[in-house]
Amino acid sequence: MQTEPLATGHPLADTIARFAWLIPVFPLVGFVLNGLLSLRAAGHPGPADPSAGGHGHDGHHRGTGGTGDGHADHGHDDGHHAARHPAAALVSLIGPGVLALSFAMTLAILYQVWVVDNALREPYVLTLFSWMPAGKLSVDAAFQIDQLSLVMMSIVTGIGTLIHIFSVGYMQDDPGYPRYFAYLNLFIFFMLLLVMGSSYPLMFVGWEGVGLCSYLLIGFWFSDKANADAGKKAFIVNRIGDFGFLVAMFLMFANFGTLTFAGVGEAAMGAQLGGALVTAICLFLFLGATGKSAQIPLFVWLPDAMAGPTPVSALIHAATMVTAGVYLIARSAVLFSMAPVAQLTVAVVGALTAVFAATIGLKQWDIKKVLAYSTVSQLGYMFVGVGVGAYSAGVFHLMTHAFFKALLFLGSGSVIYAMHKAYHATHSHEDAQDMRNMGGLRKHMPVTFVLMWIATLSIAGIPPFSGFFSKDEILASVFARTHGSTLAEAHWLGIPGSVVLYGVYVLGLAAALMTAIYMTRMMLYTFHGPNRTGEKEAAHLKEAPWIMTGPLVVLGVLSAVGGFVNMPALYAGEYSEQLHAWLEPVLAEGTGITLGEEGLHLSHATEWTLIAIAIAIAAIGIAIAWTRLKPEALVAAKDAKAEEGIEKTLLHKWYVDEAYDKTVVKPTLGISRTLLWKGIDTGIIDGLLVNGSALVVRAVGWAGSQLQSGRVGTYAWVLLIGVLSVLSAFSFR
Amino acid sequence: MTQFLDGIGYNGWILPTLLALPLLGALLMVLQGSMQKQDPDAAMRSARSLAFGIFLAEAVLSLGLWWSVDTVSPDWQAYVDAAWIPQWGARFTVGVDGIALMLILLTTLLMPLTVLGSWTSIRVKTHAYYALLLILTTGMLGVFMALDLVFFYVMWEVMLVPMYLIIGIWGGQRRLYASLKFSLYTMVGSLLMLVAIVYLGLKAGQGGPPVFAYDAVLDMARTMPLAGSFWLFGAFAIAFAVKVPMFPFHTWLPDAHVEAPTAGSVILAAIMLKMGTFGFVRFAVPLFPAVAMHPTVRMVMLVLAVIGIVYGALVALVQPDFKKLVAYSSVSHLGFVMLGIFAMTTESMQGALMVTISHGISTGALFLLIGMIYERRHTRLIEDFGGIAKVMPIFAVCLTIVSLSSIGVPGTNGFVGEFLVLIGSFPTAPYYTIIAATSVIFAAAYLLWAVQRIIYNPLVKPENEALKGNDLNWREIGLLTPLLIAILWLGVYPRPVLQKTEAAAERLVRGVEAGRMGSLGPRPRIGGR
Amino acid sequence: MLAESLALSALLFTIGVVGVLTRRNAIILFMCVELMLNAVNLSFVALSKVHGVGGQVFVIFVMTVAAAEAAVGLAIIIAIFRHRQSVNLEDINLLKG
Amino acid sequence: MSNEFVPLFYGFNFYLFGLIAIASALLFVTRKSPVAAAMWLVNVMFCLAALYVMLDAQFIGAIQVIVYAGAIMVVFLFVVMLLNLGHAGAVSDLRGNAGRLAAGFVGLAMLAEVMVLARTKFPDAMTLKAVHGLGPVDGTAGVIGPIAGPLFNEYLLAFELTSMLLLTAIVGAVVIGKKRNPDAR
Repeated sequence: MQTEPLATGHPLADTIARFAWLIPVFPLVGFVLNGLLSLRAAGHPGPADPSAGGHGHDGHHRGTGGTGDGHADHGHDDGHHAARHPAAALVSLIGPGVLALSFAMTLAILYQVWVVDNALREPYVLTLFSWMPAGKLSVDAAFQIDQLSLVMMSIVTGIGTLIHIFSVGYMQDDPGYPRYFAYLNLFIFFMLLLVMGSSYPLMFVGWEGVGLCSYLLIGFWFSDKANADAGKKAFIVNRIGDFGFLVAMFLMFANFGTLTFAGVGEAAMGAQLGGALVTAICLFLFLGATGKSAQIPLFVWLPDAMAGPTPVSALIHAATMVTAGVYLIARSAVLFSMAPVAQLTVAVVGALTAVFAATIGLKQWDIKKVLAYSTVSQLGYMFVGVGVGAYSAGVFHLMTHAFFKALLFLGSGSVIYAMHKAYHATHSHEDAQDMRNMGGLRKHMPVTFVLMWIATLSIAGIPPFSGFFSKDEILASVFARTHGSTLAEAHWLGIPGSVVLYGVYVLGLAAALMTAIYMTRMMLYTFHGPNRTGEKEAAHLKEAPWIMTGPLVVLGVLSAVGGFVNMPALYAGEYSEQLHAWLEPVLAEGTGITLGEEGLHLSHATEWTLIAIAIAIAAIGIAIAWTRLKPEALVAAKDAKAEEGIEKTLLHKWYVDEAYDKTVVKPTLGISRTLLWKGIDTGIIDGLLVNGSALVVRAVGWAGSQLQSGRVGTYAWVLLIGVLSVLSAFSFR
Repeated sequence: MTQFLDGIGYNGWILPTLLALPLLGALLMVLQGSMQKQDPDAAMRSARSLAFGIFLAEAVLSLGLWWSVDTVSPDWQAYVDAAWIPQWGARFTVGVDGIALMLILLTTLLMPLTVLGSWTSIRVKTHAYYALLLILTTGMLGVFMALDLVFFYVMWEVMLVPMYLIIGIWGGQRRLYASLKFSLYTMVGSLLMLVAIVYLGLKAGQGGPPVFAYDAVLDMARTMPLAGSFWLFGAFAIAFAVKVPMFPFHTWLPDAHVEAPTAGSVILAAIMLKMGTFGFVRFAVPLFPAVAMHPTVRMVMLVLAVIGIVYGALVALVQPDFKKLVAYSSVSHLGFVMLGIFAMTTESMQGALMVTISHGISTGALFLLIGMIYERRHTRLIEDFGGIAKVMPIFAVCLTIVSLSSIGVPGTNGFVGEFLVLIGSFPTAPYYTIIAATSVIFAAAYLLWAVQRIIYNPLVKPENEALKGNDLNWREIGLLTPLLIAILWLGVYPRPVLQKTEAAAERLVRGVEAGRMGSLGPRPRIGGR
Repeated sequence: MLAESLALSALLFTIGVVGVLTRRNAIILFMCVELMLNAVNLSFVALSKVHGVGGQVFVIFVMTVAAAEAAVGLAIIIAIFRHRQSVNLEDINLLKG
Repeated sequence: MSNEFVPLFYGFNFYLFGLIAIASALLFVTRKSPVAAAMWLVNVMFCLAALYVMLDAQFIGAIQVIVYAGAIMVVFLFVVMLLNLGHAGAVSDLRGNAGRLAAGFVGLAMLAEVMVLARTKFPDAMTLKAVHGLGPVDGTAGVIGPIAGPLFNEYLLAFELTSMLLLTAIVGAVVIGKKRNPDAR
């Protein structure tokens, strides 16, 4: 049933890849160690008799009781600078250390694959044990090593390592320090499971696992209700997507009889192109992807997720977890290519999300919220890429986005860190994340300033930064598929596919324009213009320590040059499309179905035109923001006036949260409480049926007791009537 | 191990011993209780140690079943058959297969933990309490191993009385109401079942003395005309549906759970509800496959199962009392079991069994945790808590893990069962499965919301701040550890359990399939050794 | 004369019944019961002419029981009257639990 | 019986006493005064005694007069006088018209019932078997002997039990009827 190649026959079988299972195990070990450290310090077991009361034990607990003395305000609580965790040094070693080990291991395998490149046409499946054998179903705990999973593993472990190192600086003073690293390590474990799993169920384990860690990390400072709420919201919204993932798996198993990537891919090749089955499977998978990757309609959790510590936002909510949906679709490339309608859906939803989120990003004041909406928007881009069957383009953008968005988040983390330190030094309680309180940070944080600009230019799509190449490739792919592909011939809601693709292309350009605008706006308000932090506070603003800026520099380099791995053939000659070629064994089959036998080729003139348009749009966006926005006119948050009209609507994110609350959350709770619980349960079943029958019994009993008057006369009557009845029963038989 | 067990004739005496040991223990308990009456504290200490010792012995003894039982063999294992009431044709017949094996082990392994859970919370009439627990254990084990319908019925009723007393004497405020509701509901169902059993026994006797042996009744029942077996199936089904509980018969459960003492809730959720699903698997469905798989009957059962799943989850969402919330979540989980049974594929059947076991573990653990916090705070209302994670971090970790298991997050036991049920049910009941799958959303919603309001959020209430330094003690940690290990072990490596139950599930499915077509087909098991 | 005796017996019995149902005085009620017993005695005696002397033996038993009943019953009535100053059955509901 | 020759005088007397008995019974249940009612009941009993004699049960007729009319009814009258209930109370103890109507209806129904039952064939299990060794009374074998025989042979146990019953009744009547001394407690 499983089409996995025999481990012994595979070229990777005798190499270090055999020990690939160690890659996720390292972070798992880290999680266990850090978790134990966190608990050991957190609490001694209580008294032998809990009801005896817990007084008199407080003495043992001074300074160690809190696991996460969160602060209403992002991170560092006033009273807790002295409360640096006792095991902090050990944790600082374990946390990033295990990640570095995994990264090294990944690089070793990567090198190995590079060496045997041509031989690795088949993925290497490393089976550990049988996980869920039941009847015809057989799910193995097995890892799949191929070019795609290696790219993802490198991103996860590589960027993960950088962010872990950054966290050492950022979170050092938090009393929940070991707990933080425990969660972070656990997240990496699950993320690796997600990208390394060889079957959908195993991927689902990672899928849910990262959601869980995201839940825990968003709610890291759980003492603030808003944070705990945000974590819960993320998990539940993700669960809606998971429902789609589950149903897709049911459909696959019921129809293909297997759930491994290889098996499903093979079965999908035999399915009918555009058939109802594959379309349904793909749409349900995409529902799963919208949840995890924050697309319309399930994007609402991601902005709230910024309640977590900033490195978490960088790692989970920008670089890795949220791209899982893109990875899922790339993994199911054949499946999606067999269902053009589903592909168009993915592309349209992606494009709409890209524009929609960008509009909201235009008016946010919280620096992390800007980045959050920017992430949603960029994820939309990736979906456009994988949606039109340009899977390698989607993965390419995933990669570059991981670089520059991680950089942006960590940079903003540096800024927030500095702001916080400044406010803390002056005992002020202003919002350290509000851009209206920043301004002119260029002078105080020059390194961060430069690096952030690199990332901004990259995301805006200015050559030669990485974002330009990936974004351009996606837009070019969309344009190329407007004619001659399976997509162009399909119909989406009755609209011809080519028309839809033109629409997607235009939406993509619009999103690019707005991206350039809001990113420039963010840079202007944060780093340029006068400082609005406050006079006393400004003196305390300074660059973060090197343990934090170091990873930023690495990411800056990657953001700047990362795009060169996949330059178009148009001008790069023999260095062109290297990532594309690398991924070709995994993705070519899917892309091939969409493009047909010969593939599609744009003329050079068209390609140059498209490139010119893209650059022009980005440049216009930056120019608009640069000329129209006046950072000098801004006032600090506490003096700012409330927005009105469309600005207010944008600030409130088109009131989507409110709408969901009114149409979904409140009615569900209301129906559950009034109709189901009080109505059916207490009212009908217990009230009418249970107590009703009790009432009938009681009524009969009451009637019987009335006969029991104690008066002989009555008894005589009853007796006689009884005798009469019995006699008549005999006589009228 | 197998050889050693064979050497001591383990299979020959283990089942009667497992039944007798708790009864002897109860006797011992009563004797001990009658000897020392003065000091309730001393009585509590002696009673709980004795009970723990007996339950531990029982657990250790039963462990041998894991090796001694050949789950692939078509024979009943550890089969013992002896005369009991010859005048009625009732015999003492016990034996197990893979399914019963798992439930018996679940029972014996969970009981010592319930004693630990009652360690300090039961302070009055301790000897009587533990004696009742012991008698209850005999009843539960008897139900799982009975292969004679009268013996089964007797054991079924034996369970009822101790539980009634446990709720009624050591329960909460409205304990009398709850215990009465519990017993009335169960009795109504079991009386119908008694009628059906008597009818079947007489019919199987073919005019001679009645025969209640499972195998004989099975052969006879499968040849009955559809119209007649419909009523018999109905009688069995109502008795079991009340116990499960399925949707319209579930309202006794929240009351019983809320009012019962911790150990009572644990046993109720972890084991007694499983009597219902076990009854379906052992009696109602295999005896009358043609009725159970009749399109209309099957549709009704599936609809009720799915209603239970979604309805239980939605109602759980709005419960102010954490114990009640867990009770409604049980309704939802047990709906999965019913879905798996009536979808009738090997995968779904194994999934149903997996849910059965993992619900026992995780809901049992949840009730234990509620008991622990209740002992400290004397409230179960969710709104009374908040920020507990700050003062009781170990408790918070345990609650989080157990809740995740109950939600069905992959890597925990809850996922394996739910996933197998759903993926197994999809081919035969696709639409029901899709509706049932929505509960992954609701389950996350109600439990995470509750968990958030209990252990997260700001720590503002002074009563909760006073919990500082009163985190779980070693006894409580020791009691939760086996459960937490089981949660993770069954989530990561459920294969041993699945393997043990596979043969039984497959025979059941094939037998029902054949029985539906009118032929006799393979029976779940044939005869003893 | 069997048929006539039995008819008379039935008639007297019915009159006794009607008396029991219509009167409230406990003593008169007792007398009505005595009348009913007498009616039954009559049928016993009449039937003994056909079926043997057992009927007459039974009449002796009935009379004995009637005597005992009268003794105890009247004693009870006296006791109740002392307590309630009435022999009206409407006032007496001691049988109520 | 009906196929036997019935002498005219015998038949006349039988009907006469029967009618007197019915009339006395009706008067008995309708009298307000307990004393009057008791007197009419005594009359019924006398008539019945006569009928017993005519039915060849002379001994029963004799003890009917002695025990019923002579002893039991005297006890009744004694109680009536003891409680000073001799004259009708201000309020009749008779029930209202509805009660009387219903009682009449029940009575009629009973009579009808008896008539129907007389023509009903009962299942064998419900009919009494003839007692062995007790032949019909032939009126020539003496007055007491035919009764005494079975009474002290077949029914000896019942007879003795009856004596026990009487003894118990005597003791019970004394205990119940005794006036309690309020200071005794």
